[in-house]
Order: sequence, then structure tokens, then C-alpha cells
Amino acid sequence: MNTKINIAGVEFKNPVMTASGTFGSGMEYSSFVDLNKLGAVVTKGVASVPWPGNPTKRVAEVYGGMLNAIGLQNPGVDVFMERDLAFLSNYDTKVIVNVCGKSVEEYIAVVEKLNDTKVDMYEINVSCPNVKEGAIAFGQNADVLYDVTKKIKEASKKPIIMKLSPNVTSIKDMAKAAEAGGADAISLINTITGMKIDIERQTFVLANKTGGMSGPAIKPVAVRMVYECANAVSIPIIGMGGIATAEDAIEFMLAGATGVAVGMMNFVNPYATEEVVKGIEDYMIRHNIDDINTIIGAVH
Amino acid sequence: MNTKINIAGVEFKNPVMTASGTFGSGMEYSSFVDLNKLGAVVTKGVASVPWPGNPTKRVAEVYGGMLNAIGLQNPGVDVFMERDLAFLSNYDTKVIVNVCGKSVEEYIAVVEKLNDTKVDMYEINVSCPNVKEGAIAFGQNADVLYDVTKKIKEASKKPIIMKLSPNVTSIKDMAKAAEAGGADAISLINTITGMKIDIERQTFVLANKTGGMSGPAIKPVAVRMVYECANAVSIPIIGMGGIATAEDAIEFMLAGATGVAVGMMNFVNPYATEEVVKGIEDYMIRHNIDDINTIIGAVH
Amino acid sequence: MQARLQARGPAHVELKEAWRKADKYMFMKKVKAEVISSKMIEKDIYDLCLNYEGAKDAKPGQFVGVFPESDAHLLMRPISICSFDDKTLRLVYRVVGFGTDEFSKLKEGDSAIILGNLGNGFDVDLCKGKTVVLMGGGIGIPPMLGLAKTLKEKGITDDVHAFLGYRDKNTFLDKEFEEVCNVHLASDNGEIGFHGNVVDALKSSGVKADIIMACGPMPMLKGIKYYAEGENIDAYISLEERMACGVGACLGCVVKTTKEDHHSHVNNARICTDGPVFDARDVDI
Amino acid sequence: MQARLQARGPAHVELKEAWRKADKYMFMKKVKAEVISSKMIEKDIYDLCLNYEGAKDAKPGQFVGVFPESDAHLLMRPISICSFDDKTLRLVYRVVGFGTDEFSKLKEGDSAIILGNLGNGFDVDLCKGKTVVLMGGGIGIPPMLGLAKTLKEKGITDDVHAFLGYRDKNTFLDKEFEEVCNVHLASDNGEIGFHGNVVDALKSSGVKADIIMACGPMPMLKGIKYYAEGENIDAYISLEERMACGVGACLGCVVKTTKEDHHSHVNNARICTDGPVFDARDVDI
Ligand SMILES: Cc1cc2nc3c(=O)[nH]c(=O)nc-3n(C[C@H](O)[C@H](O)[C@H](O)COP(=O)(O)OP(=O)(O)OC[C@H]3O[C@@H](n4cnc5c(N)ncnc54)[C@H](O)[C@@H]3O)c2cc1C
Ligand SMILES: Cc1cc2nc3c(=O)[nH]c(=O)nc-3n(C[C@H](O)[C@H](O)[C@H](O)COP(=O)(O)OP(=O)(O)OC[C@H]3O[C@@H](n4cnc5c(N)ncnc54)[C@H](O)[C@@H]3O)c2cc1C
Ligand SMILES: Cc1cc2nc3c(=O)[nH]c(=O)nc-3n(C[C@H](O)[C@H](O)[C@H](O)COP(=O)(O)O)c2cc1C
Ligand SMILES: Cc1cc2nc3c(=O)[nH]c(=O)nc-3n(C[C@H](O)[C@H](O)[C@H](O)COP(=O)(O)O)c2cc1C
Ligand code: FES
Ligand code: FES
Repeated sequence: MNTKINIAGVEFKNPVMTASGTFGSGMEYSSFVDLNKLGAVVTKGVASVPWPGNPTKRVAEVYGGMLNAIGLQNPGVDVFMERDLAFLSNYDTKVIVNVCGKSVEEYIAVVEKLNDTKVDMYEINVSCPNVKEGAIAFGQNADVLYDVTKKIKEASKKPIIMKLSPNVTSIKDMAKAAEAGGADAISLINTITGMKIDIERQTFVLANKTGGMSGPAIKPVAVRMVYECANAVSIPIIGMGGIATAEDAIEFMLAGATGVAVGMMNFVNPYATEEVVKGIEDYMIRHNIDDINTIIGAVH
Repeated sequence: MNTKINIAGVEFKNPVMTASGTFGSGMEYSSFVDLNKLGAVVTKGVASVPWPGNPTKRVAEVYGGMLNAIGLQNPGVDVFMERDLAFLSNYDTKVIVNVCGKSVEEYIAVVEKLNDTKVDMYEINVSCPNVKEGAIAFGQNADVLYDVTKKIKEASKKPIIMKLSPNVTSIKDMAKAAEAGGADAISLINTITGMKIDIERQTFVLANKTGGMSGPAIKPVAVRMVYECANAVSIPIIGMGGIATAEDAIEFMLAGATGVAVGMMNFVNPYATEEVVKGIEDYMIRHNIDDINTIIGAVH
Repeated sequence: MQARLQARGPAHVELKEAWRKADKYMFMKKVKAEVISSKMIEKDIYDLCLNYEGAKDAKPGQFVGVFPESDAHLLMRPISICSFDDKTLRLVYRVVGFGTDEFSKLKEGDSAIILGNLGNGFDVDLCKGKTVVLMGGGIGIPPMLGLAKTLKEKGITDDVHAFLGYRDKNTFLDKEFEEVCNVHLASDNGEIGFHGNVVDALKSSGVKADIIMACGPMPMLKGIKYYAEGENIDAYISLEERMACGVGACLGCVVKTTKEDHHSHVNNARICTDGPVFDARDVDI
Repeated sequence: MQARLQARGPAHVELKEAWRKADKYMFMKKVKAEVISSKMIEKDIYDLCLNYEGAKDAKPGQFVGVFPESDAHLLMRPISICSFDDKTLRLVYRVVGFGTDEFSKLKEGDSAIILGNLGNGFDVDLCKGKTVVLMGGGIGIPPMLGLAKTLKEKGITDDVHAFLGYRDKNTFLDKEFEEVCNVHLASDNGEIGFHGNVVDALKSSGVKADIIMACGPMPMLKGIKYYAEGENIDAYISLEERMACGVGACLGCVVKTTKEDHHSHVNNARICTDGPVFDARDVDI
């Protein structure tokens, strides 16, 4: 039985990854799951310098999911390299660093610092809805996305994954722009912008007013977008959005995802990632599937 | 206590309406709720001629909601006038006819037929994701939307509500285009395009592959979009997307909606509309609110 | 049309009243129903008895919507009425997914949330004095039991033959059919009764049907439609489709019809309200 | 930095091992815990006892995440450990919303889904031989009980004063505090004990605190921080914030700190893992 997948020349022992920002750099969940069992750990967004993030309240529960407006708090690439990357290098799993920035230069600064480390790939976050500058603005305009992708790709010694925002009219156009700009892969979806109002206190629940929605509630939108992109580009796709179980993961793969990531559901079930790995194997046995690659995009 | 609201000169006894396509023309639910208690009945989409809709399966359950790809099956405006409108005219509630078409001419044909009837307003559906021509294409491009709005407005003897699609990068731009085109109000959100795959049978669950997602799962997106539009245009907004209770309805009103509509949750609780009306009154008492209009857009 | 529209006043009040009074809408509510008993009667097949106020208005072939408790799974699950008396409703269903699995865990004293009664049901009056053939396949068998019982209890006819098709020897409900009518078993693998489908079982039985009433999987219903049309026998078949509302509002559950449907005039009838029972000639399956 | 990174091998294995072995991560699991008892002890205040394998590792001031059953409400609800022994965990909480309302319906024999043990807790060793003032306000009172009991049971000090602030005469848990320490009551409306807040109650009591440990609403904690800094007394306060993960991964639950936090180096510490108990001087509230 083969569960290995390959994205841009990087081989993953299985398709299961962690969604950026929901798993720290693996440390916090290493007491629940064996990181060695995962295809990859995708880190929280890393910037060129420390970012304080947004004021609290930063998280809110919504029906079948949550909103977050963390605002990309992170210690910056130097601390990241020294501590988090060092920690991760103890494990036999691929490391994908999620990169954030407020300008192309900031993204490139992170990429350049990490170029000679053991990081396997970069995931470029051009889709965070919770910071004012950069980020999502880069991910909502195909021309800008093309440009940003091209510049980062030029600076990068590792394959780059462009992480797309679902808050767009045509996800296909964004995927094509990323591909044209030289992206080695795309990942989707980042969170969908949402809002929650406390009707008793008559206030926004989040200090940031809006937040990014994630969790099972967004899964159908994510699956649809993965499907659309799979039919629009030929680079591999990492699918995410509400994955809680192996069944969810397989739904994404059938729609066209090569890799899959578990996000918010780590909070609900800290064992989720390992369970998804196991569940995919069970599905393969049940359906007599020798090679997981055969189900990628099998429904069309 | 005043629960009356006014949209483009039409007075509604309360803000609670039915979301188009989830309540037929009121007949089916008249054995559960007293239509006289509702602010308005918004009908299923009506076209100039009968439409057969999409093949089955047309509906699928998803986490906290559902997908539909009905494809606007409807008997056409003639049967509608003769039967449904006649039925509705027995009730003391406002009648908003949801209008669909594959070309501007088709929308106008419906509007013109209904211009001299007792219909109170039109809701122009430029946002149905389930039909190939017209519909959503009109609702995803601001210039086209402006144009369509203008032409329909010119043909209309009644106020028109443009129903917006959430499947866009900027809902604000769409709202502004509708306003500029002469819309008297906007309603949002129509369904978000989603997909469900049956992993055991390895097929799409819906014959149409994709469907429109509705229900509690989409509420945070809908509330956010209503809020954004309320800050972008000065015409009234009818808010919908996952409303199940009075609390949900009030959340939309605080975000800026003048009217609110209950959609999919009618299927889950056929008494929902009347309960929302009652619950809004309870909230007003609890919070010492004399006039419901004072809460519209109160959180900002 | 405009003329008719103008004259709508009294005429349409009539329509509304007719609607409200129509027999099939006598009981149409969403209610909590207490579980009297719930048991597994065959692998994955459950038998649920409920204390249900709508039972007294039930007709064989109607169905109810059963709502899961889960907040993630919001839609009702359509389940045919298997049998009923003045106060109790019996549902027999197969566990196939989330909802039915959840229902299978119900225990005496729990409650189930029911939307009913839905659909038209079988018109038993059509059977008066005739040789009636009831055909049930798999999980389509339960609703035929209520029909067989009604035909017997109401003395409509005493010439009733039930052809029951199972996968294998693991039959269910057949003993209860035997109490009210003639029973002919069939099984896909030949382990019990006729080896093959119920249509072939009927053909080989020598029973001459005046009228057929049936529920079961689509291939079986197609077979019956074809057979009945060939033999010029009236056949009424109960159909299934994915449903959202169950009350005719969402247009999710349509079936292609050979005649213009009365709702949308596009040859697409709603199974939940115009059916689930149709004259086999009227549907294009 | 690059140099340090290159030398990462063994050094960082150490880091990893340290992480896994760190005292506070001795028990960190999501488990089903059987309900031993659940009762209302005051209007809207519930007392829940659980059979919980993590209890033996618990420290006063730590908390657990309790998950609602509802599929719509996915996040855990952080609830402080009120008290504990080798096998059982006691949680005392106020019903304020969906989750706590759901928990209030738990009955003996049911189970609760618990993620724990979370957070650092109060460091009882700091209290050795000192005059310890425990301050609890409203639903911040329960965790102070476990602390009072631990101080007594472990014989850390016998000079413990608990200042407990209630809204009105409807007190809870105060009798249990009386069994292990000196108790001073206060109430917002003066119906019972000191009329006013616990800080003013402490001031007027004549008790001279060497160290303060507290949990309660933000205005009370601010008052304590201000008072303690003025009097140069060590104060440890337990904070609250909206949480998603509870384990330090999401960065949802931060509090502004006066010093650089060790995680993100941006003066934003995570309440769930770096707290919930902080030296009052270290947080900018
Ligand atoms: C009029 C009618 C009468 C029925 N009577 C019976 C009966 O008496 N006994 C019985 O065992 N089954 C009956 N069914 C089928 C039954 O509705 C489905 O097996 C059931 O809905 C499956 O729900 P689930 O949550 O277990 O499956 P899931 O697959 O988890 O359900 C997902 C969604 O698909 C729908 N769905 C799945 N399968 C079907 C199906 N075959 N038909 C319609 N909707 C489906 C569910 O209602 C739900 O909305 C009937 C269906 C119809 C339309
Ligand atoms: C470290 C810590 C310890 C706590 N200990 C206790 C305790 O011992 N007893 C007690 O009664 N309460 C305690 N709380 C508060 C308790 O977590 C909330 O009252 C509870 O989460 C409310 O959940 P709900 O579903 O009833 O309310 P809802 O308002 O329906 O909850 C909606 C969301 O907001 C969160 N939330 C709401 N209020 C709070 C709050 N005050 N703090 C954090 N999250 C909140 C919920 O967890 C949930 O995610 C503690 C909070 C924290 C952070
Ligand atoms: C608390 C939180 C923090 C997140 N931080 C990041 C981030 O730093 N970078 C990023 O690209 N995506 C971030 N995301 C988005 C997730 O990686 C993921 O795309 C999204 O949540 C959808 O997946 P899910 O529904 O499984 O959570 C974050 C999500 C959550 C819930
Ligand atoms: C079954 C179904 C049919 C619908 N048909 C229409 C329609 O004909 N015209 C339209 O404008 N919107 C239609 N909608 C969209 C709803 O009116 C509403 O905008 C959407 O469902 C969001 O609200 P909800 O989450 O409360 O259902 C339909 C929705 C559903 C679920
Ligand atoms: S299920 Fe809605 S029309 Fe039949
Ligand atoms: S709750 Fe996630 S970091 Fe504290």
C-alpha cells in the first residue's frame, strides 16, 4: 500500500499535513500526536520580524466552526529558526514554513533567511483576512498575485506553495495566476471572512470586528474550490477547510487535492491528524486501493 | 412597541420575511404558520415561462446546512399570477416576487406582466449559482450588475430589490453598483457555491456537481456581508443566510439589515418564521426597545 | 389569464380552504413523539414504535420525516409509515448513514422529532373487490405491511398477494404479512422462496393481478412499470428521492412525469407531496 | 543565530525531552470522564464531580476544557479546577451560555469530554510559611478553594485568609473555605459581610498579606494588581480570555505583558499555557 505523495519533487510519507496557524510549530501538539506520523508540519505564519497580532478577543465560536482574528502574531524568522525549526528537525516529517509579510520585500526577507535551512517548502500566505496591509490584498487580485508569486519564486531556493483566499469571485483565476507566476503548488482554502455580533451586549465579538471562518461549516465551499482549481491548473493542490476525519480528507483528494491539511479541528480533537492518517489507510483497504495517488481527482 | 419597517415606501408589519425558494408561494407552509403574521412572503423565483430546473439529486445535507441545485424550476409568470398570487392576495402580508431570467429581456418580461398586479416589490435574482446562463453571471460583475439593475428598474412600476451573490471578491462593489443602477434595496446573501462528494460511491452527490449552500453554517459570512454593505450604500438591506431564531435575525439587524428572511431553516422548523416574529418582540421587551428601527445598524 | 386573475376573490378563498381542508393535510405538524419500543429485527433493520398523535390520520404509503438530534445534520429523514393504529406509529428502517444510525440508538422513553404526515399514500379504494398484488423489495417492504393490514381491516378485498423480495434468507416482517394476506417470498440469491426478483416471482406464481401496489428499489419499480404496462394492469408505485422540506416547498424531490405536473407545469412532480405514490404510467423512470 | 541553528542536534533533543517531561504536561489528554454527581448549589451555579484520570496530576489554578456535545458548538469551555483528589475532579461553574447550560443537564453516570490538565496553576511553594491572602470574586471563587485546601493539606502555611466577594447574600462554597482557612466575606450590595469589593475588604480587615493569590473579574484583578504594587506585595492573578485550542497553539488567548513573552517575543503571553496564573506585575491589564 502506497500512501506517499509527491509535491514539486518533495516526497511526503502521506498526504496529511497541519493547516498553518492551528498547530503552532508542532511543539504544542507533540504531546498528543507523533509528528513522525504526519506527512508534513505546516507552521504558523512567520514574518521577517516579530508581529504582535491583533487585540483580543481574537477567537469566537460560530455554528460548526470558529472565527479567528489572530493577526499573525509570531516571533519572526530569527526566533523561528532558532527554536521552532530546531525543534521540528528532530522529527522525520516534512517542514513547510508558512510565510507572511506586509510587502513583497518582507516575504522575500523570510524566504531568503530560510533558503539554506532544512525547510522543505514555503507556503506563501497571501490570503490572511486579519491584517490590514499585504496578505489578503495580494490574494484577491490575479495580476498582483501573479506578480507576488513571480518575485517570491525568484528569491526562493525551495518550492513555493501559494495559499489562496476563498474570498474571491473566481478561485480559478487566482489559481491560474499563481501557476503562471511560477508557483509549484497551491493550497486552499484560507479562512472565509465572517462576523459575529453579541446581541445582548450589542457589540462585535471580535476586537477586529471581522474574522476568518474555519471548521466543518466551510468544507463544502473548500471542496468546490479545490475541484475548480484542479480543473484549471496542473500544479498540485493542498486542500483544507473543515477536515476532521479521514472521510473529509478523502473527499478533498477525490476533488483533486494531492495533500490535505487539518486545521481548526486540531483544537477540537488534538489527535485528529494521526487519526486521519490511519483512516486513509483503512479507506484504502476497504476500497482495495494500492496507491493513494490513484484517488486524486478521481471524481470529475 | 413598533415593529413596522419601511423599505422603499412599502410598509411591512415586521421585518420578517421568507427567503425565496424556501417557502414556495406560501401555500405549503400555510398549514404551519399564519401568513398574516409575516412581514412579507418572498416567492420562489418566477421566470417568464415555465422552467424545468435541474436533474435530481438536487439537494444534499452538509454540516450545519444544505446544498441545493434546484435550478429554478417554476411554472412561469402566467401560472404564478393565476394561482400563487391569487392565493397570496388572501393574506394581509406584503408580497415580494423573486424574479429570475436568462437575459435582461426575460427579467423584464416578468416584471412587466406583474407591474399592474398587487405585488408589492420585486426581488431580482442575479445570484443563483445553479443555472448556467444569466443569473449569477449578472451578479458577479459590477458593471453588468449596474446595467441589469438600470434596465429592470426602468421597466418596473414597483420598487426593486437586487439580490446579491456572496460569491464575489467585494460585496461592497456589488452593492454600490446595484445602488447606482437604481435599486431600491438589496438583499443578501444568496447561497455560497459548494460541493459534496460521496466518497463511498466516488460520485458527486448533486447531479449538478455544485450547489448553493445555505443554513446556519453560512451565517457569519452573511452577517459580515450585510455589515459591509450597510457601510457602503444607503439603500435598505434585507439580510438572510442561516437565520433560525430571533437572535439570528437581530444579529443581522444590528449589522445593518432593515428586513430579514428565513430560508433553509423553514425546512427544519416549519414554524420558524412566526417564532422569529415573536422572538423579536421578546427581545424588544427585554431590551426596552420601543421601535425596532432603532436597532438597525446599531453595532458599528 | 388576467381575466381569471381578476376574478380571484371568492374563487381563491375556496382554493385556500380546499388546501387547508384537503384530507391529506388533516395532520401536518412537527411534534415530539415518545418512543414506545425500538428493536433490531434483522441485521441493520430496526423497528421503531412511537406514541404519535398523527397516527390516527395516517394512510398506508404516507411517510414521516424524522429529524436527527445532531446540530450538524439538520434535514429530516423520510421514513415510510410501516403500520399504525389510533395512537401509535411504526417505522421500519435500514441503517445506512448518520441519521438512521442515530435513530437506531433510541430507547424506550426517549423521543423522536417527527414531521408528518407527509405524502399521499396508497389509495385503498382502488382495490375494492380486486385481486391485489402488493410488491415490496428490501426496505420497500415495510410500507406494504400497513397497506396489507388496511386492506384486510377495512374489508376492502380478501384477495391480496404480497410478493416480498429479500437479498437472502434474512427476511423480516414476512410473518406479519402472513397474518393478513397470501405471501410469496423471493430472494436475490435464492436462499429462500423464488430465486430472483419479485416481478419474475409474480409471473411464475400464476397470480393474476387486477392491480399492483409496490415499493422498493428503482430497478424493481421500473420492472413493475414495464410489466404492468405490458399486461395493462394498474400499478401504483412509491418513489424515493432526496428531500429537504418534505412539504412541497423546495422542489428538491422531483420525478419526471409523462403528463404536465400540476405544480410547475414542466413534467416534474414533487415526490413528497404529489407522491410518493404514483400511477406507474404517470412517471418517466 | 545560524551558528546556534547548526548546532541543533543533541541540544534540541534535550528541548524536546524537556517539553515532554515538563511537570505541567504530565497529564495532557482528551478523555471521557464519568459524572459522579452534578448539582445546582446556588442560582445558576453548578457543582460537577467527575471521575477523571488526570485528577491526580492536577494543580490548583489549572483548568480543563469541557466540550459541549452539540455539533454546532465545537470549542471547549475552559473551566478552572475547583478541587481534586487522586481520582476525582470538581468543577464549579456559572451557567452563562450554551455550553454551560448544556453541562448543567449532566446527570450521574453521563460523561463529560475533558481536555486537561491545562495551564500552569498557582505555585504553592511561593506560599511557604507566609501569610497568604486568597481573593476570589464571583465565579472566580471556585479555583481558590482547591488552592486553600492544598495549602492546608500540604502544610505549606497555616496563615491563610480567603476574601470572598459575592453579588449578594447568595454565597456558595464559603462553608468549605471555613474548614481550611480564615474566611472574610464581602458582597456588592452589602447583604452579607463587608459592603464592597474584596480589595477594600482586605484593606479594612487588618490582615497583612505577604502574598496574594486571586481569581475573579477583571476590575477586581486590576484593583489587586494596583493595590499589591502599591504595597509591594507579591500577587498572582488568574486571567481569562476567549480560547480556541487551550494548548498554546492558536494564539487566541493572549494578554499584554510588561516583559517580552517567551513565545512570540512581542509582549503577548498566552493565557492558556503561560498562564492562566501570572505575577500581577508581569501583565498589562
Ligand atoms: C418517501 C421515502 C420513504 C422512505 N421510507 C423508508 C423506510 O421506510 N425505511 C428505510 O429504511 N428507508 C426509507 N427511505 C430511505 C431513507 O429516507 C434513507 O435511508 C435515510 O434518509 C438515510 O438517512 P441517513 O442519515 O441514515 O443516511 P445519510 O446518507 O447519512 O443521509 C444523508 C442525506 O441523504 C438523504 N438520503 C440518504 N439516502 C436516502 C434515500 N435512499 N432516500 C432519500 N433520502 C436519502 C438523507 O435523508 C439525508 O438528508 C425512504 C425515503 C423516501 C424518500
Ligand atoms: C482559564 C479559565 C478558567 C475559567 N474557569 C471558570 C470556572 O471555574 N467557572 C466558570 O463558571 N467559568 C469559568 N471560566 C469562564 C468560562 O470559560 C465561560 O463562562 C464559558 O466558556 C462560557 O461558555 P458558554 O458556552 O456557556 O457561553 P457562550 O457565551 O455560549 O460561549 C461562547 C464561546 O465564548 C467562550 N466564552 C464565553 N465566556 C467566556 C469567558 N468568560 N471566558 C472564556 N471564554 C468564554 C466560550 O468558551 C465559547 O467558546 C473560565 C475561563 C477561563 C479562560
Ligand atoms: C487560529 C487560526 C490561525 C490561523 N493562522 C494562519 C496562518 O498563520 N497562516 C495561514 O496561511 N493560515 C492560517 N489559518 C488558516 C488555516 O491554515 C486554514 O487555511 C483554515 O483555517 C481552513 O482550514 P480549517 O477549516 O481546517 O481550519 C489559521 C486558522 C486558524 C483557525
Ligand atoms: C432550496 C432552495 C431554493 C432556493 N431558491 C431560490 C430562488 O428561487 N431565488 C433566490 O433568489 N434564492 C433562492 N434560494 C436562496 C435563499 O433565498 C437564500 O438566499 C439562501 O438560502 C440563504 O438563506 P438561508 O441560509 O436562510 O437558507 C434558495 C435556497 C434554497 C435552500
Ligand atoms: S422535499 Fe421539498 S418539495 Fe419535496
Ligand atoms: S487558546 Fe490557543 S493559544 Fe491559548
